[in-house]
Amino acid sequence: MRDLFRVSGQLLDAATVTAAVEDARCGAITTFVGTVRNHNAGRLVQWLDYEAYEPLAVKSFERIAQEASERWPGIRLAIHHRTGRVAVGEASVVIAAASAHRADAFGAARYAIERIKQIAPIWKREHFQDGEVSIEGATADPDDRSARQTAMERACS
Amino acid sequence: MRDLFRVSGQLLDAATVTAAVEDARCGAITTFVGTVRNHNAGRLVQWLDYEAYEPLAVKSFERIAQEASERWPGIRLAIHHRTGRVAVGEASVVIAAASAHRADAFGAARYAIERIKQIAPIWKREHFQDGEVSIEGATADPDDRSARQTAMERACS
Amino acid sequence: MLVTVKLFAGLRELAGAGELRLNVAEGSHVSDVWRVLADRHAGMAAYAPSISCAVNADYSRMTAAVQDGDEIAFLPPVSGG
Amino acid sequence: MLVTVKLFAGLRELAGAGELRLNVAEGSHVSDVWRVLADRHAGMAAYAPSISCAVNADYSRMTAAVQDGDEIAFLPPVSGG
Repeated sequence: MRDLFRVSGQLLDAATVTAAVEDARCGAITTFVGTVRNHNAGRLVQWLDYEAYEPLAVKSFERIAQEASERWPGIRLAIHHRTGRVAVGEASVVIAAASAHRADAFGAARYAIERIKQIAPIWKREHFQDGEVSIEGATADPDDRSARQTAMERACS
Repeated sequence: MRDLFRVSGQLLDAATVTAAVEDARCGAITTFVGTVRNHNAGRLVQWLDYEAYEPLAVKSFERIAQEASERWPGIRLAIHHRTGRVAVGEASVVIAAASAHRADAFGAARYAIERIKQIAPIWKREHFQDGEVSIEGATADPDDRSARQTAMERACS
Repeated sequence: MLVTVKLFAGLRELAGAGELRLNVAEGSHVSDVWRVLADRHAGMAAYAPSISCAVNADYSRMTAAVQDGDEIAFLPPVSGG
Repeated sequence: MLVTVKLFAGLRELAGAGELRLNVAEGSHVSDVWRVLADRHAGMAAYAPSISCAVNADYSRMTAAVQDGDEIAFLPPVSGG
């Protein structure tokens, strides 16, 4: 079963996500893996906890793929995000974008991670040796044109 | 053995290339896989043959990584390129770039594929049902500032 | 009418629960549901400028009308990826 | 003095071999080695504007001096990736 969009507590596997978008017509696949770093803002991280509104998170990924295909026709995009406790070095998110053209594969993968951070209903909590902190980033408004424009500018060189 | 730079006739494995750059300080890994498409310029491709000047090709990858680290300090880059016959759907090149910052990982991976196409002493030959053709692209001059500038512009959004 | 409210992250912590059942007046909008919550839980009102919402697991607006049985989710600023 | 010449892709096909031994005059430069080849193999001269070169598996220049025993590679336009 090749899920394009998945939110689950299972370990992520980049090869699985990449396989979901592979196509003999596509000569370029860009994969992005976000992993948990051992430090953040000068503090040692022990692990992260990710919480998601799962059904809406999956829909947000579908929406992001739809937005990407408007800009990069024919793009094939897959997004898997992990929930629950994620250890240092493990992946929290994997994105794969396949296209006939490498510029499109790079652009769509970058666009996807920017949009995930803007609109996906997912929240992380950082656990340090001496405490923990919930991270609050962007207001999750999928219709915010300015946010979408920012994501597009970062994606397109 | 985690080779950062490799040119060989062996099947490429994206996970191997990615593992070579993984680091607990890096939260972002961008991987690019170039695969053989089933068509090109309207003709059905049967396979590609890649020929390389292997020792110089490996040095060209080291050079590209050095260039990337001047622009994106701390970037970790790995490049594996295949030689010999590569079937449709198989990978001819895999690039992995790891960084603390996703913008750098995307930039360096994109820069690397542009530079490989510009300077790596590697040549492909396309085999169609009805013939074959050698592909000649860029003059391989690593000191061509204008080419390097073009690669950088494509990499940086 | 009865709605289910889903709360996440900081909102969940303030409410002490990720899911609540609320009785709201006929003709309520999402903003009315929010007001009930904000009145009940100290600190929640501070989120007003930065929350977004969903109805039945679709992005929605605070101005949307609420039906009996709806699942209303309030989303504090997100931090996935 | 004796040098090894490595040829690739279109150049290899024109020469009918990927590796040649050539005797060149003392004090030769890479460009002199190239001229010997281009004189010997029809069609090779057309590559002159677009080739680059390497000496002992390092990028080099046509103006570089050649030593006895050097490996000189001529690189037609590349198409990796």
